[in-house]
Amino acid sequence: MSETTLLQVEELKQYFPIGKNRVVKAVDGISFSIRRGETFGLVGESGCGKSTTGRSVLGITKPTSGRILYDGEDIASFTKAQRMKFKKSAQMIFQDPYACLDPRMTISSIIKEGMEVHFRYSKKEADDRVRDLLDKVGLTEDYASRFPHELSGGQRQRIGIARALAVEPEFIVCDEPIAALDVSIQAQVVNLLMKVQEERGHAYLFISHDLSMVRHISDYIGVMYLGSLVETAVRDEIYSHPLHPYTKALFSAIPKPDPDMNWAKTRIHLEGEVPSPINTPEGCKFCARCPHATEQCRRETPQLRDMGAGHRVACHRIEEL
Amino acid sequence: MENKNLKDEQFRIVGCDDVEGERLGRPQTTYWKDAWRRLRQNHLAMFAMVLLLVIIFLTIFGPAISGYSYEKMSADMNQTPSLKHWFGTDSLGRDLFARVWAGGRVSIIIGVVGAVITTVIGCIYGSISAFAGGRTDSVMMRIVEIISSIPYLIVVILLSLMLDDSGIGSILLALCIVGWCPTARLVRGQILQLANAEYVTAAKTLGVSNWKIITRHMLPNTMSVVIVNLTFRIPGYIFSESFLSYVGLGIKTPDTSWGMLAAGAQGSMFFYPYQLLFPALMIGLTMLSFTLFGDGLRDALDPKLRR
Amino acid sequence: MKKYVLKRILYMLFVLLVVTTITYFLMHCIPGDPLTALVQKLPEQTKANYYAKYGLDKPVWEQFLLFLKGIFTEGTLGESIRYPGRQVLDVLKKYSVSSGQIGVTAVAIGFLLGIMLGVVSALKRNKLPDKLISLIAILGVSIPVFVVASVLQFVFTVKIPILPTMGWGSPKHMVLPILCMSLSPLATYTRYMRSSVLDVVNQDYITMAEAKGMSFGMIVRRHILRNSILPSLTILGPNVADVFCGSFIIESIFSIPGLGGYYITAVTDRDFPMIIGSTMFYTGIYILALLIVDILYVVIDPRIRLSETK
Amino acid sequence: PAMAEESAQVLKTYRTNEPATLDRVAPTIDESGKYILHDASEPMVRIEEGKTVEAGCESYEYDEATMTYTFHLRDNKWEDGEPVTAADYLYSLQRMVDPNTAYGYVSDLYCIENAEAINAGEMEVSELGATAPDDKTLVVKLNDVTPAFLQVVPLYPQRQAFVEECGDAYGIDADKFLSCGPFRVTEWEHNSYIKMVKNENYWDAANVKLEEINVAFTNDSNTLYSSMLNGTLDYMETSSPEYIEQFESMDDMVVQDHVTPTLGFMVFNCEDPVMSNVKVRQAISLAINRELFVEVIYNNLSYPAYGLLSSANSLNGVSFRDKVEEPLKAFAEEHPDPKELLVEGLTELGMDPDPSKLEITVSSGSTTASSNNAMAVFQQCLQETLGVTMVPDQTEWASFWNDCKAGDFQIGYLAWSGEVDISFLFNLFLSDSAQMPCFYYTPEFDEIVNKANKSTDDEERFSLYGEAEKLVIVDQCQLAPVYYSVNRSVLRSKVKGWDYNVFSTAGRKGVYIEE
Amino acid sequence: MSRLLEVENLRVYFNTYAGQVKAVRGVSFGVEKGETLAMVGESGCGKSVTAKALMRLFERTSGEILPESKITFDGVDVMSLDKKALHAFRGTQIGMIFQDPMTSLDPTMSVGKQVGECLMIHEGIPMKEAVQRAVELLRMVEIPNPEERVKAYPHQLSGGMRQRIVIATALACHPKLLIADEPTTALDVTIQAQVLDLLRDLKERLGTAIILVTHDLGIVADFADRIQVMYAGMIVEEGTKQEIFKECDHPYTWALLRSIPAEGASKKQLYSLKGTPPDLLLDQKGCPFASRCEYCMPVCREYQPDFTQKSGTHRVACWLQHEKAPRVERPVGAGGEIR
Ligand SMILES: Nc1ncnc2c1ncn2[C@@H]1O[C@H](COP(=O)(O)OP(=O)(O)OP(=O)(O)O)[C@@H](O)[C@H]1O
Ligand SMILES: Nc1ncnc2c1ncn2[C@@H]1O[C@H](COP(=O)(O)OP(=O)(O)OP(=O)(O)O)[C@@H](O)[C@H]1O
Ligand SMILES: [Mg+2]
Ligand SMILES: [Mg+2]
Repeated sequence: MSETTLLQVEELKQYFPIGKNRVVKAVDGISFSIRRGETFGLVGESGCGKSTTGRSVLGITKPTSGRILYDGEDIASFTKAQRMKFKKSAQMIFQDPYACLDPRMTISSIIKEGMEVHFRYSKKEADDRVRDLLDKVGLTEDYASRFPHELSGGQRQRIGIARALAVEPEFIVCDEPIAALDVSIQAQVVNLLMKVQEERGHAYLFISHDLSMVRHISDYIGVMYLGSLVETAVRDEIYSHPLHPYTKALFSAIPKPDPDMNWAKTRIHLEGEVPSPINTPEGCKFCARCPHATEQCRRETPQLRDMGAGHRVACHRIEEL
Repeated sequence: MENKNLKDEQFRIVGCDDVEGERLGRPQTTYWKDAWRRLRQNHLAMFAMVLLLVIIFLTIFGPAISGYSYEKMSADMNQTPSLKHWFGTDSLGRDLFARVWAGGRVSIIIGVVGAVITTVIGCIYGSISAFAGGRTDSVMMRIVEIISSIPYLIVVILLSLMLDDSGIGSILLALCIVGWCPTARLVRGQILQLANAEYVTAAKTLGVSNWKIITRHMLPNTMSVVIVNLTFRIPGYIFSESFLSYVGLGIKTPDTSWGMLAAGAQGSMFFYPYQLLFPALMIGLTMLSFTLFGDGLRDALDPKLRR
Repeated sequence: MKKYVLKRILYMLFVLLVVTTITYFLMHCIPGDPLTALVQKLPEQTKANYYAKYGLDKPVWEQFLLFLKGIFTEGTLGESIRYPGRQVLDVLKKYSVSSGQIGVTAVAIGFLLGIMLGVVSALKRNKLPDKLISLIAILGVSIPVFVVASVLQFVFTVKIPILPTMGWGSPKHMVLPILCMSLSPLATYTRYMRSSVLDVVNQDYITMAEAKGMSFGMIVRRHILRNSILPSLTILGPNVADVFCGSFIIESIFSIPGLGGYYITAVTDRDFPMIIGSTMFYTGIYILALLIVDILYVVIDPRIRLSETK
Repeated sequence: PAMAEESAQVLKTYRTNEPATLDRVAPTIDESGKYILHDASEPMVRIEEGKTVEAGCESYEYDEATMTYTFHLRDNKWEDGEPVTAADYLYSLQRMVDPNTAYGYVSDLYCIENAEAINAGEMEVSELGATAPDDKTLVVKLNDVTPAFLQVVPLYPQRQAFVEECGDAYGIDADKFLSCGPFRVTEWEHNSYIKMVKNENYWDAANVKLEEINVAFTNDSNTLYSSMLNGTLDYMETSSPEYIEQFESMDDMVVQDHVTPTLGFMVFNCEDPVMSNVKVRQAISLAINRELFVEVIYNNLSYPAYGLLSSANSLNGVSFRDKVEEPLKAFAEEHPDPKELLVEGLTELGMDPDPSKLEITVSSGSTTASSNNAMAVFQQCLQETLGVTMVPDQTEWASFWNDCKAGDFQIGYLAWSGEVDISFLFNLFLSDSAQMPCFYYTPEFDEIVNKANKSTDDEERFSLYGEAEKLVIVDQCQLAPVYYSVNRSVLRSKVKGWDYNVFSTAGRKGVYIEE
Repeated sequence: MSRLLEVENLRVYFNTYAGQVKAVRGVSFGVEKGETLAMVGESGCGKSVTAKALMRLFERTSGEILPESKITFDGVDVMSLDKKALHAFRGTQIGMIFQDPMTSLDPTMSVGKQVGECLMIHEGIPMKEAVQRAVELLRMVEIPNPEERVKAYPHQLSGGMRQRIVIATALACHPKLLIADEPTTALDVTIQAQVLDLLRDLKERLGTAIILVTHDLGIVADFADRIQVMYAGMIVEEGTKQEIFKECDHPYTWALLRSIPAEGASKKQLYSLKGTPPDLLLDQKGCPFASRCEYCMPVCREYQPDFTQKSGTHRVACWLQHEKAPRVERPVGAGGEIR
């Protein structure tokens, strides 16, 4: 890949054993890459393995198989020093703003934690930096001395963001960073994320359900379904020409802030049972709910195929549709 | 609202240049500072602290206050408490007030220092074990099992051979040698519960060293149990000290301790109950103050109980 | 799970072997042997015969191997030296029953009652019931057990003579010892429970349970207990093991035929086979209790995976 | 009513610890075991009120010329109805000298022909100088004059077949023991109690009134106290004056004192650099204020000891102490200031004669509260009288005794219980005994004691033992006697026929409950 | 017809060391039977607290519902219910979907049991049966493989699944009013649509009223009947869906609507409000929004505005509505036109 590639994921698989002989195939062989300064939006059904992907990419969970190259180096073979460097440059904003903050630390200590590891700030510098960060995420310095349980969900999420930004990373996995925020703060946070990206050339893996926000911020978009990537493309391409049946259904379900629109009528209703990631069958994973499924779909697992201009889709019947 | 009184000039858009708005300057604190502040506000805990300080004060100056030597025998044997002998005298005619406080020196030091040492060791060991997990955990836990299974009596007899003097140091060593094991298991159990917490993952992602994760995140979150454990160790050690004298590691006459005073008064407890009462009372009061203080500390350390 | 338990049992045997080995050599390091403890003057020949009879004339490692051989080939732990003719295994079998009866009942009472009191104490935090319960707990551990035992004995056998003073044989004989022995566990569990319940009641899932319309009693039973019992469970394991071997004082006050006495006197008498036997017994119970507790951990809190405790 | 009367004949007594065994010849036989055996077995003779009384035998004679005892047995039966034969007595004697048995006090039996050689493994057990010519006759041949033979040698029957059947387990349980005494052991709950009931097969069953004896095992003084108050026990021993005061005020209790042959003393390690000097030892011995000690520690329930033997020891009814002055008393008068002696001693040793620079350690194998107090008293005495610093060193018994035997001590404080025969405590200090770890032996002392042991003339024995006593306590000062122990017992007054004599082996045969 | 829920002057204060956090400051509103009321507003403005207050869920916390607050549900005075009645009330009359699915589930209990609990208590059926019913409920909220998943523990489920478990729990006893505190934030749009369909279905079939707390104006636009905009513990504007989206009059509502990313206008800075909401510890003298309001007037800092009734359903608390105030154009993007 080009030298600007920051992160490359190759055939990543993450299985969780549950009980006897059964595994949850949370992530089942996905590949993608993110270039410097670029945002890769990851969308998909809840439970399809987005967070798991994000976690594997940062080495929080050890992948079952597959390789993750960061800056051309396999993160599995990092030396200690490299790993520290990686931890500084790759950060995560956690999905659950409640669980990810230590209930016994004040906000300022939470934010300072990462700084203490990677920088040598004096106390004053650190305090200034905390104030700065709080300001960046739209909170006042008063919050520095509060405890997480005293904050609302959105406020906590912003603390999570501030914590990640504190170590000045160049790559951030944003696991639904805006889900818990109200629109005005969503806008603030997205603006913030975009601003730091512009300033410092951050790369993001942006996981979200808010498709309009994903559209707003991402350069590339990947659509996941049950542990696999079913479609990836440049943002505008995918929004204007979604090819995979699931992607189509997904995009049609985006609610519009328009009280006159009868959204329930326009969206594509998916029939059928949502299959579970436990011991998924062979074949296309979407076939159970796909209106176009054929025998072939049930038998063979479709591979991602380039449909031109970097638009890749995993569907057997893509040409026909 | 008196809309009538509103002047026109008040309806002039000025916008929000001072977006900061009003705010209350909350004091900048850290977890520990805040905890300390809340602890100070807890009257019961402060009372406990004062009580403890009084006890400590008396263990230092008590023997002198009484006007009697704690080791000097006299003809006034088995006296009931009176103006002359505030706590009465023992079967050798020694003044119990002086003896109780002299004994308190040993007991307080052993109880408190012993409890603190074992708790610290136990915390460190237990958290390392739980945090490391896997094989390390397994090996570390087996070691705990082995250490706590070897008969204590044999260990202390051997120890008493190796340590010539039987000063407080040796007693502490004897108490601590296995005393940390239960704490280690307790802490490990607590930390296993926390190991999957998202905030620990977050800290790991930040590259926070394991040591810091343990001390910053895990231990404070196990503190409430650790505090209870600590308060229970104190009377435990006070009694254990008198057991150690069984193998020759205890305090030597004429020095004494609360445990020894209580044990010594056992035989005639129905006749001279006060000989037992005072040392037992002191153990109880020490325990009480530590419990109250521990409760206060526990509340102070739990930001959710912040009021 | 099965695999895990098997693995743990293997570990258990390993620990047992290590403890046995260490104890075996340590006990030969302590000064004195069964004869010194007896204070007798014996002619050389008699002494030699005596040592030979118990294999004490051989080097320690050889004795140890013979001891192991005895276990594996004959399933015996040897014969007590201080009490000739008493097979260590028989003594353990017989007296662990009485020790166990009292001890386990006492711990069970202490545990159950302690948990109840602890919950009440936490829910009525800083109110009168909490204070009363805490006071009981403090008394429970800061009054020496021999005092409690003697006072109870005096009250219930002299002042209100409804119970036997000492001895063994009927359920009545067990009442006082159990009472005395349950006091310290009661206090301990009460305090641990109070503390961990306080940690749990502020959790969101308790609010959620309230929103479901559960009465608080039910919430306690269904949610609070499970989430707060782990620390108490952690100390329950060793506690059970201790009551088999650690109730020396109570046993001697109430003349109960139990193991506690043997456990102590075996060491002071330098009764080597008995020392090693009771140590093995203690270790066995101790590790078994730990294993059960570890399994309970997983049953109670599914977040703790057995693989982590591996 | 007959039933009620019967069940009233129950004696409830106790021992502080349970017998290790009821096998009289086992190495582990202890005082508790002997106590039970007095009731559950039938020795050849018993000692009642200081006199030897025929028990297992109808009569016996001693032939001075051949030094032979001949015992004629009664028609006694084992509890299972089999007769007790002379072979049973012989068997236990043989077992005792058998080196494989490792009987502890086997040296007491060396007066029997070939016993020593057998015990040394040089001869067969069958060659012992004792025979059973028929079922009713036991003949024991001595190799030397032994006046104390009947007091010292335990002659208890043991049925060979039964003992062999039980093997090592003989005497460790109710069903592993065969009674032939006035009572038989029916229940033995270890560490809890032994229950004995009247043995109907006993030859003198008609004169045994008690139906049942319960012996509880406990050593907790509060338990004893409560038990006496509520009738769980009929008898207890104590030294605490509070108990005595209370029981004395009760109508249904009888309080009695009796001196025991137990001596509390300090033994000096004469090989220790400081203690090697006799004057130092004497100074320390004199420095102890025995009156104070007895008052504070035992509430005057013991006597200060200035000699080796207490008034409990007597020869044919004459108390040793009546005949021989306690040697230390005179010595103390000669040396009113023991400090001088100490300084002299220290100077002889070439040490700094300033006593305040001297630190001596007193070790003890007891860690009880009263032992702590004893140490405190010694500390005070030595400090005040001699100006030396005393360090107490208390450990559990086995460690202490091991140290003593290894000579790893300066002064040991312990108590030793004498036997009925007055030679017992002297024999401890014989050079071939090596039992008392003072590491100081003189042929002179051995000579005197051996001579006294063999003498049949009471007057001569008294004076020889007196000489020996002075030697060991004053001249050589191997030990510093501290107190003679006294038992003070409380007995329910309805219990009659109690034999208070410590040396009595009568057992509870004659005890009965008065309605 | 009286309203199903009538809240008057609801005040919830938290006692913290720094003083009282006045999280909800005199909120009055009502919900009709079968109606959906959406509550929107800045995060931290007291939406969740208001929701919890309706069930009096502050008994064991530092929170306190002031006595002057009045909550009437279906003719019942909620504030005066005794313990027993309150327990019977919760779950059956009002059900609640909690905002945070991870901490709202007991980590030590299988989700099936947690869902079934509600049935067990209120319908008195045994646990086994309740779990059977839970399977149905899980199927209803589109959890794949519900027979298996009832045995799962919360930590084994993805965020979205946990959220659906919480929803299933709230629905178990068919409450008359469902408070949904951000029920779909963790869900992807297809599932979100399904969940909303489910709620809609519930509303239609059983006439369940719903209070929907959400940040997603898209959902609000689709789902709600009426909308209530909160800011700093107070309601600033209230009206029907049409009124709020098309004719809103409060600067804060404008700001909300303007913040929505426009289709196709990517990677541009979005409109966002500056500053932060006021500290809830402080007493508010003027309008709570004054410090961030582009149209702030001196009067705004002095006095709290009263509600101006714009129509039967639409009211707004803003000084701009005062006759003396200058007329202000609704800014571009803040309703009126659709992008
Ligand atoms: N520790 C685990 N043990 C077992 N299964 C797990 C574990 N963690 C995740 N899973 C499973 O893996 C799958 C993917 O989970 P993941 O959290 O990555 O989903 P997600 O895409 O982030 O969903 P959401 O958008 O709802 O957060 C889910 O089916 C979940 O149940
Ligand atoms: N237990 C508490 N102690 C102190 N303050 C609290 C407590 N709970 C909530 N608050 C405060 O009350 C205010 C309202 O909180 P609430 O949870 O209702 O916000 P919200 O509107 O639901 O926000 P979000 O949309 O982010 O969930 C917040 O400022 C919060 O800090
Ligand atoms: Mg996720
Ligand atoms: Mg909320």
